[in-house]
Amino acid sequence: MPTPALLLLIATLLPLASFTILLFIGKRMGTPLAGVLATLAIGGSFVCSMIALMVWLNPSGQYFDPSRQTMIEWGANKNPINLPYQWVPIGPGIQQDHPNFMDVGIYVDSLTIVMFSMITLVATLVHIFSIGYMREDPRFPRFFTYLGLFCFSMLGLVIGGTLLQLFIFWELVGLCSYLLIGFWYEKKSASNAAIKAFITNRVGDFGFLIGFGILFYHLGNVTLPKMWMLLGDAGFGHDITLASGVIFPAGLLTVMGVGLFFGAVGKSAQFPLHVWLPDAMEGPTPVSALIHAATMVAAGVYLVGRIFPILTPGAKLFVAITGVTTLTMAALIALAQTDIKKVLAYSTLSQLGYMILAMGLGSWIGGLFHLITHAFFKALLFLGSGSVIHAAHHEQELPQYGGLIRKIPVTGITFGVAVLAIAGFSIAGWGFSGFYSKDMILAHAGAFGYLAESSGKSSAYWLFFYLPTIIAYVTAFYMTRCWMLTFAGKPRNQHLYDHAREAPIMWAPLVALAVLSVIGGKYLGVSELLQSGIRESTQYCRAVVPKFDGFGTAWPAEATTTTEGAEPTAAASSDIMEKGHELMHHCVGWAWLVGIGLGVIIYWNGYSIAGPLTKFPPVNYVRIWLYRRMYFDELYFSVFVAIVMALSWLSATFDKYIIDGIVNGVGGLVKRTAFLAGWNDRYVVDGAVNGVATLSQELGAAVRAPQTGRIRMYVTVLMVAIGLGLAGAIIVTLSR
Amino acid sequence: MNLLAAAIDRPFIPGWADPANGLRPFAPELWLIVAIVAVLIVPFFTRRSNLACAATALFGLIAALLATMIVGTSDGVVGSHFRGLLVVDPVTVFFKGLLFLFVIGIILMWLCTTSMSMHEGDGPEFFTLLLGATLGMSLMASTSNLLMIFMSVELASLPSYVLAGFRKTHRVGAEASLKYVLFGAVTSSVMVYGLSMLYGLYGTLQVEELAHQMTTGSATSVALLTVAIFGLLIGIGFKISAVPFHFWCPDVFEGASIDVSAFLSVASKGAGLVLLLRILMTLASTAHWHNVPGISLSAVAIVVGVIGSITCTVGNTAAYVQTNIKRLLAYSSIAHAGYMMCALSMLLIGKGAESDLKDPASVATQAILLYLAVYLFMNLGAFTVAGLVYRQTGSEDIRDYRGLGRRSPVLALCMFCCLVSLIGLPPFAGFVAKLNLMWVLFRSGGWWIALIVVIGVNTILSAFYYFRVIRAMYLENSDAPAFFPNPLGLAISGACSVLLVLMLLGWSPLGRMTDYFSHLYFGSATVLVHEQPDMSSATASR
Amino acid sequence: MTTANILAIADQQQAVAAVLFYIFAGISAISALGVVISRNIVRTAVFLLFTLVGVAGLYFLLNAEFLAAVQLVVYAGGTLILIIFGVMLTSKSPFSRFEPKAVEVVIAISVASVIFFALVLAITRTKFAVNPTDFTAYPIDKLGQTLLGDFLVPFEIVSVLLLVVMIGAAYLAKGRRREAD
Amino acid sequence: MEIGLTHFLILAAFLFVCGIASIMLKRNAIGILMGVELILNAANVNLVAFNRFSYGTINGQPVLAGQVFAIFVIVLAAAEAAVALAIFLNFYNNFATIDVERAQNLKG
Repeated sequence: MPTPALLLLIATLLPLASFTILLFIGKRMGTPLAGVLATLAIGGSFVCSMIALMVWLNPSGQYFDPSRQTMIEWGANKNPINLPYQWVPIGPGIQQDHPNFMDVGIYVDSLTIVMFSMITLVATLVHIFSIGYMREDPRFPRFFTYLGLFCFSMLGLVIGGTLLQLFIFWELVGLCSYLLIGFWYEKKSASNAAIKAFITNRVGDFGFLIGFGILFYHLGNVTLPKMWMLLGDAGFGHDITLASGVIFPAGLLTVMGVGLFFGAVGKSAQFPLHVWLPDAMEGPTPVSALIHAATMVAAGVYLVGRIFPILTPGAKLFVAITGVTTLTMAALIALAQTDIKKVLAYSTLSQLGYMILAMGLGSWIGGLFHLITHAFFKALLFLGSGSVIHAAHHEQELPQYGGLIRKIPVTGITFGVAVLAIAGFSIAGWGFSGFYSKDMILAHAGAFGYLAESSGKSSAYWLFFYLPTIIAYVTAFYMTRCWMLTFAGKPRNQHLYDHAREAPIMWAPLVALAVLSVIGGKYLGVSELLQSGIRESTQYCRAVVPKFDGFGTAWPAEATTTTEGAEPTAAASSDIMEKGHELMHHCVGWAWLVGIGLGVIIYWNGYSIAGPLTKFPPVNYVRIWLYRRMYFDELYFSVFVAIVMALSWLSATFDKYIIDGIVNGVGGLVKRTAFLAGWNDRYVVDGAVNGVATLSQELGAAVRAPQTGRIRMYVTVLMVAIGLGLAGAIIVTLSR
Repeated sequence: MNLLAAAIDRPFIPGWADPANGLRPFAPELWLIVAIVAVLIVPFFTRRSNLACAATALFGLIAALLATMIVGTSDGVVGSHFRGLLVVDPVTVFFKGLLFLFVIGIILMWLCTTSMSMHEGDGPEFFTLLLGATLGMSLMASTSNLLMIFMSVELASLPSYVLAGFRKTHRVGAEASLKYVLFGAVTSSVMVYGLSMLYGLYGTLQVEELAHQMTTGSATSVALLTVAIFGLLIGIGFKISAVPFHFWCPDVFEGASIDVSAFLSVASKGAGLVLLLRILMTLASTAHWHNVPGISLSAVAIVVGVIGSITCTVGNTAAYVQTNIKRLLAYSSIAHAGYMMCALSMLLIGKGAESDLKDPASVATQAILLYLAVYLFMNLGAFTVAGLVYRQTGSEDIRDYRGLGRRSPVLALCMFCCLVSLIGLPPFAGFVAKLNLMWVLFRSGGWWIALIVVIGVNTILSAFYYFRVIRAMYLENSDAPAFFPNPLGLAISGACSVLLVLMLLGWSPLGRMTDYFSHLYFGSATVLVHEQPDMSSATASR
Repeated sequence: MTTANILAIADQQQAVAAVLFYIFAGISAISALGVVISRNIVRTAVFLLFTLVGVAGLYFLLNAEFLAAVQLVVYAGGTLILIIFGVMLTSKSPFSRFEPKAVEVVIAISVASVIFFALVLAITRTKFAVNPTDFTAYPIDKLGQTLLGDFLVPFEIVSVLLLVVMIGAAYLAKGRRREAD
Repeated sequence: MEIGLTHFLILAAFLFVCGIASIMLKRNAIGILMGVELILNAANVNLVAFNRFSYGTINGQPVLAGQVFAIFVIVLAAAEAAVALAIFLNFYNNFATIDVERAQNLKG
């Protein structure tokens, strides 16, 4: 096994080892030790990943190319490591020479390496932070047990070489997320949030399974590069004829792509399955930083990155629409939230929307680049908010804060750095990390607009550029609002202010992440590595399919066949990219300044300006609408209630008329409906979780209606079934 | 070694070497009968009769298991014996092996749960009944003669009725056995009526002959044939507890002691499924079905598939509000039987018709065998934990599982593994089994896709109620004291959990084994129409 | 004898057979109806006895003398006695009469009549194989040979079944054990 | 009119239906058992009648499969009745009644 793959495998297994150890003797190890062990394990993973990165960049161990007198180019002429293993024979017989196997495997390219480095780095920092943050929690060892399992699953997801593995680890990270959201299960809201996350993700997974099923049906469980090779032409939107002669219709390809993408919609909390992520903030804050900001929710983007070559134009359009909807909606909702973690949660949604949008528009590098930079500054924001919450004795409401910069300066400053990073701070072409990645996405969006225009598409395609542009301003504004309300102004809760103080062990991760947030865009070479990732994968595929250009198909321009051996790019021709970049520069060049300036002015002194402003009725209505998260939860709940009502009406009818005979009349039915109506009133705002639970419960009541415990009822139902069956069958067969 | 093997596969009479006509193929059954008699005699020589009987029964079952392995793998025993009344084929051998293994597990489970509360002196009766029912089930799996079907179903049922009410002073036990016997008597009598019609239509009791007559003989009434098949389905549906013949199942499982519930949950249903499998297979494998006027196999397939999907839906939804763990597991077992029935419906697809698979029946058989094997372990594990908790707390209420993760972590972990496996989530073999099943349905295409959707939705539904138990164990607190469970019970449930993980990792050997058996059964290799696409020849149409 | 004579005798025999059939069928059908209708469990048992006897008569008509004897000895003589014994053991006066509800009666009658008409329809529309055999031409030992030849396996298994069932029934019926034991 | 197979089958169908009706109507467990016996008798009449009228001989040799089946059904009916009555007795010991309507502790 090649060295990088081996190192990454070790990095994956280390957290599993810590999980296993902690599972059995974690409680005996006690409060600091369990955390230290877990941190050492994930730290080991980080070291392994870094060594793997070094080896990957330069197998020879030399960083200087003496022949050309230059530093060796990033990722030049690498071959991805693709190691498939036959795991399960499916279907065909043992006597066959070559049975159809369900493959598992390891696939390592630059993207894998980048993801590993990012995940292990953020996870290590979060582990260190958690040792301080969770110190007083009685279930301290269990927390680290779960974290270990999570890290293992997340790394396993990234290293997996087939979609099947992706799905397996996908479910595992979902399970960890469920366990960690519900970590403080004594809180009803926490355990409800956990269930909500679980259910919502199942919906997404169902879509994923459908897509997976279609893929599976046509190709079997193939490794990632094989999948790209076989379906690499999906971007053209034609039917694809497989080697076996089976035609894979374009429409089905689109359905498959959308289905697979639905998994990402669930995990990355995209519209319309976004409702779980804000509630997931009920979990401990380090968990929010690690899972619900930096890694797991970004797994959706990673997935789209992996299936990118097999997305048809239709599927890409769907992806882009989802992304743009989410980023707009979430940013608006974030404007009105008062809980510091909710603000960050919606900001996460919005940034994920950007990544998904980038994927949909064909900017593979942009989306994944933003994933990495976002992981740094959003983890920083969450850890910062954790520090604030820790200092404020678990008070999370912005109106209770104010002026905290004087008490917790390190947190305040690092948080400020993160705000600048997410706002896209830049001067003279140099900026914090968020600037580079977001600009790349927006520039591509601009180029996309021009391309759409030139290929005669509707002008609505320009929305993919203008909405994110506007939201760039909004982002800077709401993040500034969050910072100002927390750290600036006069203390609004004197008691809280007096007792606030920082824990030193939490500084190190904050500072480290702050540094990464500053330099992550330009100096770590992330985008170069990603660029080389495309090149590697493309070259690997071209060894078999000479015309492969799965990562580079520009759309919505009409499909053009690429020439053999052309340099693969993620974008269209360079002049259109230039035009897009120029347009972006005009539109959002100073967005960070406008947003931050406006935020600073309005929230200069707490709510003194913003308060009266929102009293103005139209603004207030909008504020309430946004504050209540556009009523999505209520909408979903009403739909559930409608279904439940219909079902219970059916079951009541069944119960009353068929089972008990007509004897009891409609009284019971009326009573039941009335009861349900009352129930509806009482619980209608209690979240969609209850809805699902009740749905199953009512369904259960319906099917259990005959299970009255009366043997004669059983026999009667049986006999009626026999009678109907017999009579029906006989009549049908006789009438032929 | 050879001597031992000879002793086991030719019990008590030397010289039964003739594999074609001798009793040798039925050495496992003979060992069971020996054990039944021995269990009745042993108490006269010992004072601790319960334990002695358990040991005797264990010995008999182990001998039967070994005999199954030896006889089943030797040449020349496959085929029908005793004028077609009993058959030995790979599916039978596989199922018998599973069954005996499972009953051994049940007896071990009995030792650490119910045996403590059983009166000294009741052991002989208990084990006579248990072994008798086991004998019935193993015969159910190895016959395709109408009379023998009836006999073996009765032999499996009658002792089970008594077992359900074995705790005589328990009111729920008495009620459970009353419901069981009434329901069973009604369904079996209707079945006999149906069988008599089958005999009347074709004049034979052999299912193969019958299938042959159906397709080649003179056209008789399809209406009466429907009646007859209906009757047969009712009798077997009762054993499988398919909707609407499932009513007894939750009540009996709740009322019976936990080892009996566990026994019925796998053994009885498995035997019914294998019986149904053989009948459907025999019907389907007879050629020229399109010659039969007015009735098509696909209609029967649709009926089986629809019953299967209704069964799993009913099982899963009804389980949702249960508070009694045994009742919950009862509904869950209904659901799992439903999943397997869904795959059974595939047996009836004609070769190559509307399907990508050249031999869907063999693939479906493989999926069912694998599911059964995995299901056995997850159910045994879950029931054992439930039994241990019952012994400790005297309660079967899910509320008494609160805080189990703290009170008895290893036990809770075993339960967790089994439940997650029952849902069908990845780290456990339940995932393998379900995925395999769904995959088979998927490959067969056509309206079987709808069954996949049903199974998928059901998997989501089932997650809710299994998670209720998990949630109670890990996310809720209680003041109940911590306890250390019986080590034997812990060993059983732990072994089941570990096996579930190993089966996932060893998916390949497991798949190969079941594949091997199903192929032996069908006597030929099957080839998938879709070959693994070749890397070098991928082309795209423009 | 002339052929006309033989025919006449055959006719006569057929007429006798028809009369006997209607008598036995009437007995069993009417008493089966009685089983359904009767409210008193003891009376129900008596009706069942008549049904069983009627069916035994039908077996005679069908040349199944051995079966008829078995029916009378095992069924009417054994099983029914067992049932009546059960009735005696369990019927202490107030519980021996249970009235069904009107709704239940309606459902039962409708289900029963639907099934009956469906069955009759199916039976009358079916052409069964015709190969009447006069079993009086064969001695009864044929039956014994079949039982111990073709059907040896079920014959043996039934012995195990009866053993197991006997043990089980005896266990349950041997009286309630005191909780204190 | 000559008495043929159909007559016996219709009588059996009638017995079958009576059995079903009494199973549905009786609240006494023993009554339900009697209904079951009726159905078994119906099946037996079918079997014997088929044997007599349709499948009595093959190649001139008598074949008694139907009758033998009927004998086994009778034996099994007796066994079933024994088990069922023991269970009823056990139920009676626990509940002091054999009204099946009283067996309602297990439900849902």
